[in-house]
Amino acid sequence: MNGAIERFDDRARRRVGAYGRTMVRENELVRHPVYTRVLHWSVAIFFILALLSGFAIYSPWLYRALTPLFGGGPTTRLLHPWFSLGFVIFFAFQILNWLEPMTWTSDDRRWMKQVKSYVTNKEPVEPEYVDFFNGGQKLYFWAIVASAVVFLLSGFPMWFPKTFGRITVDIGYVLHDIAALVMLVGFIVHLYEGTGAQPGTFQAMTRGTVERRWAWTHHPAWYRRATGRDPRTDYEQARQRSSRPPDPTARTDLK
Amino acid sequence: MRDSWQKRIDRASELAARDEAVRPLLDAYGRLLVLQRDCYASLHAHSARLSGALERDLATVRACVPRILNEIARTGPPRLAEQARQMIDGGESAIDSMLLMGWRTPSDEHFFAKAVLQSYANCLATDGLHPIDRDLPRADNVCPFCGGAPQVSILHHAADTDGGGRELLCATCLTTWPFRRLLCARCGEEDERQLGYFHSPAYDHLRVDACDTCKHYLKSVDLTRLGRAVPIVDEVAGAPLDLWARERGYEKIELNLLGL
Amino acid sequence: MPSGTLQIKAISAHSGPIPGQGVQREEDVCKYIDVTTCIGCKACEVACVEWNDMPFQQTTFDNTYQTMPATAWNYWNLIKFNEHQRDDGSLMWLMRKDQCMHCEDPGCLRACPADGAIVQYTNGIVDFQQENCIGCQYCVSGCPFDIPKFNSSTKKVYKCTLCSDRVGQGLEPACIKACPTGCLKFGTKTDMRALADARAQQLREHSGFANAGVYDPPSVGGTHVIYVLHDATKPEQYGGLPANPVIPPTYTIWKRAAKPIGLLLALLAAPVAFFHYVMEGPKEPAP
Amino acid sequence: MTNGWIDIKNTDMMLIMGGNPAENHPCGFKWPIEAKLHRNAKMIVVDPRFTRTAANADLFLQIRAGSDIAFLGGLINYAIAQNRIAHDYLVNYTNASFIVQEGFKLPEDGLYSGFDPSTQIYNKSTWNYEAGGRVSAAPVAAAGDTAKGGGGTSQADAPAPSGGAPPSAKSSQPRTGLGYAAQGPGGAKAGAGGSHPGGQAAAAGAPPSLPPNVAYDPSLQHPRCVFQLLKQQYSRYTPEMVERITGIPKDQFLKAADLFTSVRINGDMKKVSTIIYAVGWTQHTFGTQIIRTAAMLQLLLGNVGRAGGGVNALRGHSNIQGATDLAGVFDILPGYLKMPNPDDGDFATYVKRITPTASNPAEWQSYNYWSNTSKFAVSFLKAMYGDAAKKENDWAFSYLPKIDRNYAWAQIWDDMYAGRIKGLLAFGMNGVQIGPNSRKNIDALKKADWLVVGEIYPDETSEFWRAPGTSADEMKKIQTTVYRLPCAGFAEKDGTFVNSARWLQWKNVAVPPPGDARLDQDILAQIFLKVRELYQKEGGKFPDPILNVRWPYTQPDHPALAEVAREINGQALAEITDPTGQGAPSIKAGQQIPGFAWLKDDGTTLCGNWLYSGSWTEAGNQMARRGTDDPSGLGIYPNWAWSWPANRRVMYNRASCDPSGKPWDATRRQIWWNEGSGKWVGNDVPDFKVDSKPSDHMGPFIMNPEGVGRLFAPLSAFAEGPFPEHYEPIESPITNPLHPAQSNNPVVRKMKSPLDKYGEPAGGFNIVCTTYRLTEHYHYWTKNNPMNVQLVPEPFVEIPVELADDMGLKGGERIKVTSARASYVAKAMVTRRIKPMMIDGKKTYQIGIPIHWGYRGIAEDAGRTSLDSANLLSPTVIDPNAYTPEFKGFLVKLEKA
Amino acid sequence: MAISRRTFLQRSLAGGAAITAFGFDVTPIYAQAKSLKISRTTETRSTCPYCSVSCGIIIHTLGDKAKNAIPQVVHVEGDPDHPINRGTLCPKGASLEQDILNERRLLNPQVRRPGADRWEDIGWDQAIDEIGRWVKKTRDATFVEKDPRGRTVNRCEGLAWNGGCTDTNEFNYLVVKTMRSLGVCYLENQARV
Repeated sequence: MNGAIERFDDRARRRVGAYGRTMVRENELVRHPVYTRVLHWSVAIFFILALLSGFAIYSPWLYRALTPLFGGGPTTRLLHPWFSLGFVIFFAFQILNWLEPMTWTSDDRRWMKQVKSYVTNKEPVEPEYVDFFNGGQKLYFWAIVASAVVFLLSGFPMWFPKTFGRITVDIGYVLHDIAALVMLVGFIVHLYEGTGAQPGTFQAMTRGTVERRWAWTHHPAWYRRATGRDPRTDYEQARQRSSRPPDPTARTDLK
Repeated sequence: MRDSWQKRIDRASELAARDEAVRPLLDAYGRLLVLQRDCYASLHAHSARLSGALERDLATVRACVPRILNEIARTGPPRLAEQARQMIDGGESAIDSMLLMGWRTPSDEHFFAKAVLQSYANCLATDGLHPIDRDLPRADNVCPFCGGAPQVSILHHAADTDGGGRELLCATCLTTWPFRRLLCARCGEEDERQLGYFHSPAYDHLRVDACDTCKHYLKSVDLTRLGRAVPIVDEVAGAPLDLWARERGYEKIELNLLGL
Repeated sequence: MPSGTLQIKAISAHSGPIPGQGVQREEDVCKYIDVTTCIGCKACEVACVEWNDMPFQQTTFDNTYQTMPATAWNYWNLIKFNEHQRDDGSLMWLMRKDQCMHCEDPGCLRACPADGAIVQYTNGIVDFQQENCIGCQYCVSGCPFDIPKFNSSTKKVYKCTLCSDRVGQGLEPACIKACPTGCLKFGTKTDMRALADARAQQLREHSGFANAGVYDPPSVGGTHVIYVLHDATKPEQYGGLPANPVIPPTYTIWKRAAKPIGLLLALLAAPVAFFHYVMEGPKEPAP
Repeated sequence: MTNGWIDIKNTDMMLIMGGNPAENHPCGFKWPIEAKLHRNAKMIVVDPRFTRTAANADLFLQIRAGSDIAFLGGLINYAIAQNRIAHDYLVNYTNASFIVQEGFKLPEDGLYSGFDPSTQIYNKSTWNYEAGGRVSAAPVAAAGDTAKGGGGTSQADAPAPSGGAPPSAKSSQPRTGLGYAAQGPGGAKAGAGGSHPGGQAAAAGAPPSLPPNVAYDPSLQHPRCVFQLLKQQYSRYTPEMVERITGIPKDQFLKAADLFTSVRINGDMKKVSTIIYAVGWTQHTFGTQIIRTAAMLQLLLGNVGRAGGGVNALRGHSNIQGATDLAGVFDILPGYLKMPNPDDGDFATYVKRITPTASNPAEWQSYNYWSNTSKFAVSFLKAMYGDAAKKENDWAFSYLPKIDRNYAWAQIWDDMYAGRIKGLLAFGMNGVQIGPNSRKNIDALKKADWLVVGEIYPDETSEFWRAPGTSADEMKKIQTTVYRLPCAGFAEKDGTFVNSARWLQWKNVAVPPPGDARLDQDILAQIFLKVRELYQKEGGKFPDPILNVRWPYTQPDHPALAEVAREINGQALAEITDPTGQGAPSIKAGQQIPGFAWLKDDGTTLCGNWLYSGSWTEAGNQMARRGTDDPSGLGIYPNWAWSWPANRRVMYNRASCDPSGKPWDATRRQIWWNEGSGKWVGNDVPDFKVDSKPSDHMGPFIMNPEGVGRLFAPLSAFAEGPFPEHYEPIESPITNPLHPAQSNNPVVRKMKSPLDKYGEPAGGFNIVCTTYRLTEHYHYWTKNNPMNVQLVPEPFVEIPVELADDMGLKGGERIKVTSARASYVAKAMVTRRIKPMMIDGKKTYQIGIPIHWGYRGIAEDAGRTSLDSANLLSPTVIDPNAYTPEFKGFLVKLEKA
Repeated sequence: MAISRRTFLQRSLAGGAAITAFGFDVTPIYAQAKSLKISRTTETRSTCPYCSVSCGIIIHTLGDKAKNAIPQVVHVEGDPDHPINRGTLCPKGASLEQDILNERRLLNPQVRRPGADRWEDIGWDQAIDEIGRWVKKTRDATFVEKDPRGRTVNRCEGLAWNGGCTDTNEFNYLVVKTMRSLGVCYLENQARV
């Protein structure tokens, strides 16, 4: 099974990769190939459309602000399930694509235990065992997967109430909304993490590359796998090369 | 019943705002209604003094008149203003004889009498005092309370099984009494071929109920089409229909307070 | 009869003040249906179809006198015929005129996500404004009486308007006017309720219906269509009239409380992120 | 109706039986509801089905179709046993105290005295009163015993001296429902010697007549007084017997009996109850007698003549009442004058035969209004033949056809099927659909030479030649020429309808007929004038009546109905003076007469229908009056339209007062005796001689020669007996438990054509079937109207759940109903509203079929139905008094289709 | 003080300024009155043709009788003055307009000839002529002046009349007049069944 998925993914990566390219500069590593990026942004676009159209219907506060984007209430309502369907389809490919790197490991459990130090930026670099994705990213990913399933299952009854009957619709209504909220929280965190919180990350999804520094900082284990070098060593070397080494104690003082 | 006067006033201003052509007429009528309301209010406040015999009630009724005369003298059309001034000059006796004549030999051509007596008779009606010195002939087509002629006809639906149909609204006391459909309110003609109503989409809830036997008409306010119409006011607002009916050679059973 | 133009009391999915609210006080209207004197003649059905200009449709025999199984998007008024066996073995043939109940607390309006698609007037009428309807059919699930009906070709939902157009002109609804036995009446809620209570009392005292009563369910805040029933303790036997109609808790609890709170909580992630940035700063690639 | 629609609101108790007003008279049903709401009146509904009327009832009982007499007889028994009867009313206003001749025998064995089994006709000579004035109770053996073995001596069935009595009248012509109507079929039949198809004419000889001074016992104790006989007759109708026959469990019957008679607890007269019925009673082979039983019950309880009381027939159509008043049926002339019979050699003989003489105790008085018959008859002939009707030529009496047999509805089809009738004119009458036994009617039409149909929609009768199942070859063989003439709808014609309450209401023309359609009266006039022209030109058989018909209409080929209405009212042909001597101005020649009291038998008046005299006077068209005043609040509306007779709204209203002239109930004052003016006065027009003092003891039932209501209907008033007896329908699931040897009505005979087959339980026909209409449809008319078709789109058969379960049938599946005559296929409506019944210990099912579909109509043309007519199933067999076919309660079997 | 109504009328007819009897200016209204589209409706009282309750109805027809136009039914309502139905109608009565204006109505005389499988149109004159001849032929062929016992009976047993439930009294009376004069005995009506 896994092999089949892997073969499919490989084929997809090759095929899509052939239509694009990834410019790798000096001191950079390829993090997300073209296929992943295309998938990500397709998912993102449909997600945002579904989010906006969905939230237009979700709350009266947003109804008047958001429905005009889609040409009024009825079209908003009409488009929302189609947007969602788009999201689900692309996201399904993404799942296949990332099934392997997103697999939960004991390292992730370790990571989760130390999540406080991650949040507070206690260490300048991540623990050595953090691979392509850290525990937080995986958590987010699987939360989205779960939500998407809930969305799908609860969305269809709401789309075709006659077929599914009233109770299903009623329950679906609540589940759909809970899933939406989970996604919204995750989405906000994801946005932040992918932009402001970790400079250099955004580029991973746009140009597809990251600086080596970025890699040994955030995903040391992946760095090791990708370059065959020891991330810690490279970090220390770089730190010494640097004229003004970071001074974590100073920050601590500010607190 | 002060409420009903207020309703009339409100309806007049509502309709005036809507129709430019009729606005001056309705504005004038609205001002008259205010005067009538106040007159009604003062009579009603002193209803203990009223007897139902105008002759005995003159002192109370007369008190309302100067304000109306002054207002008409000031704002009325020239001819009425002139008459108002004459009556002011004539003093109490002129006013009394005007009122008594309007009471005993009613005519839709006595403007001042009609204006004042509407308030008076309406007050009698709401206070349950029967008119005493107004010995008018009884008939189906005159008001069973005061003997007045009908001003306007009203069509309404049965609220339950015991009501509905047509009513006539008295031009004097403004009360209503049931009156059959398909019957001329003036000559009693029942032959449907002689009767008929004229209707314009411009006034969906108004009809001109005409009789080809006596060549008279009165307007009907169809509350089954517009339940919140105020018949006596909407009647005035339908003035174009009056002009149209007159052009066709029909005469109105009873002119309204604006002489139309 | 209550009259006057329609004042809006509540609007579906509407934020902010309601236009014109409080300008005019208006009495609640109410349709009175005495089920115990209804003869199921369907004159009200004809009147409804005619007044609302609804197209003819072919119906089919369905083992009942009922014109069709349920109200339809283009058939808002339906007499429901129900054979009911009483405990003593005797039969009752219950005929109930089914239509929108015009709840004081309308589930449809509560469920509706579209601004202005459902309005409730101060006189109590709940009216659908199809131009604002987005066809999501949440109202269908929100209604405890299964009244709103979806038209799949126009993608809108329709239901009885209590002839709001007529009532707005000071008239009674078309069905009322048509009733030959007088089992339908229309007036203020107070008057109709008093009439209904008196009739129910008469049924209890003189007709041997110990449980006769008025159907005006408090669980939806009362309705602007009330029934006099032979047995008010078992409204279900009148063609599925719920004893305790409730707007599904999904709408009440979720939409009223959990939903806004949830949204606030979710959106809280944004300031948290912001303050994280402010307080902890970005994690730059090191060095 | 003896009373009226609105009057129902005045009642305290309703027995609705044999009718379904909520469905068939919805707007009239508001008045029963009104009584319930405002008087707490109770409603008992007895019907084979749980109808929409039953849904509003306080008590519903499911009865087997055709067992109504047993139920009503049981009520009579109960009322007498519980002493819930109106004693003073009985003694003074009915013939309860009259003594019946010795030799009269009650039908313990199913037969009254005088039956001749070979002819199936009764010799009714023992069905008479004894003469002799007041007697006290004598210890004589009861009539039933004394009469044993006694038969009449007279061989002839004599013409009755009197027509029906008020209550009996109702029964004798159920479609008319009223005393006046009694003159109708009862009379004609009597004239025909009680004969039936193939029956013999009456033999010559002095017919028995009612005695002038009747023997009576006001104590009601005499064993042969009517009351004691009545008591004896219905003592057999015990609750147990009622249960066996009707299927109504004893406890339920007792509940109903207790409730219905509760208005007369201890004889208190304040309350009043009404009985409301329709064709559920008339359409039986004993229909007239069902109605008569109801009338007797009402007399027993003192409910006739009173506001909120009476026996109220709800006619099924807008002008059935008028059609009967105006003799649209074979056996009468307008105003319920009897048709002449061949023995009426001259006018005098005719009048003598049809004019009753008073028959009452000598101390009492009888108005005997029918004593004026000669005036009505001469005026009618003057209206028919004008100047050609002279005293010298017996008022052209010879112009009228003389009849001595049955020419009624079912006979038309039988005789046409036998090839005797060559041509038929049918105007607004869909004979194929109406049946009974529609197949026979279709086949009968194939044998006619010509058919003229006047209709507004394409109907089954005009298209009988392409009825379903007719092959192209068969069609070629049908030699009937059919003309289909487009007629005018109701809105296109003026004229009057008479409603159930006897109100004549004029309507006006709203629109002209569409297309090339013509007014019915124009078509009739044009056909007639064409025939007259042909007779003028070519001569022919006895052209005199045709050539001499008075046809005075301004436009002869377009007779104005207003002119006709004026003629019906009556006009003076010479100056006549006030016949009452009260000094009213005299009437000049050519003027309208003010009422039937002014009619003359000297040829100075003409009148199309004496009953309608007063409907269009010199004061104008009274039928168009629109006065909405109701001063009494009783719903009399004296100035709205015009009601026959003489604008009376409640008939026999003298009976609303006690013998001293005071209303039984002071809150419902209709009329009363005013001592000061020496007159009867009140809110209604007194149905009485206005100056007859209470002490004169004149009977309130002025149309009866006795002056009182008939509990016992003497002589030839009814074909099968003076008291009604329960007989089984011709097709019945059981034999009569009362007298198995005489199960059916003894004077009913079955038709003999090859298409007249009758089913028996032994032949597998063991389900009772009844037919009816629905609220949403009107006969065979609204199937052309999209709205009504939408409301009820398809034909169906109502079937009890238990029966459906037995058959493994589900609602909506197709079912085939088969009678001895034909099959009918429609969808099944499986319902709990018809329950299986225990009839004489046998589990019996009933089913019901609405009649509204045929082979032309919106649904039919769209192919959504089986194209069957419900009346394919019904049998051709008729009530011997009213000739109405037995549409209710015949036998069928069922199978899945 | 009294002002003649004529004053007003003349002025308005003369055009220009128009004032009411009391001198109120109605010139602008006058212009409006001229532009009104006005139709004449006649209300006709009738009686519902269905059951025997005899509900009063009012039929509204459009069409100026002065112009000899064919009236058009525009509305049918229950007559509120009628004491029995008080303005209400049942579902059949409520759809009477569909009965008056029904596309299934018969519009032309038709005849089905012997052996034919279809209707053919026929003119009124010819139809009446043919029917008249049928009636005479049948009557002459079957008329009985004396019965076998020699009694005068003057009856025609070869043709029958079926009258309908909605025939008016006056029509029924004409039926009696004509049919009895023809000697018809088989004279029956819905009243029987």
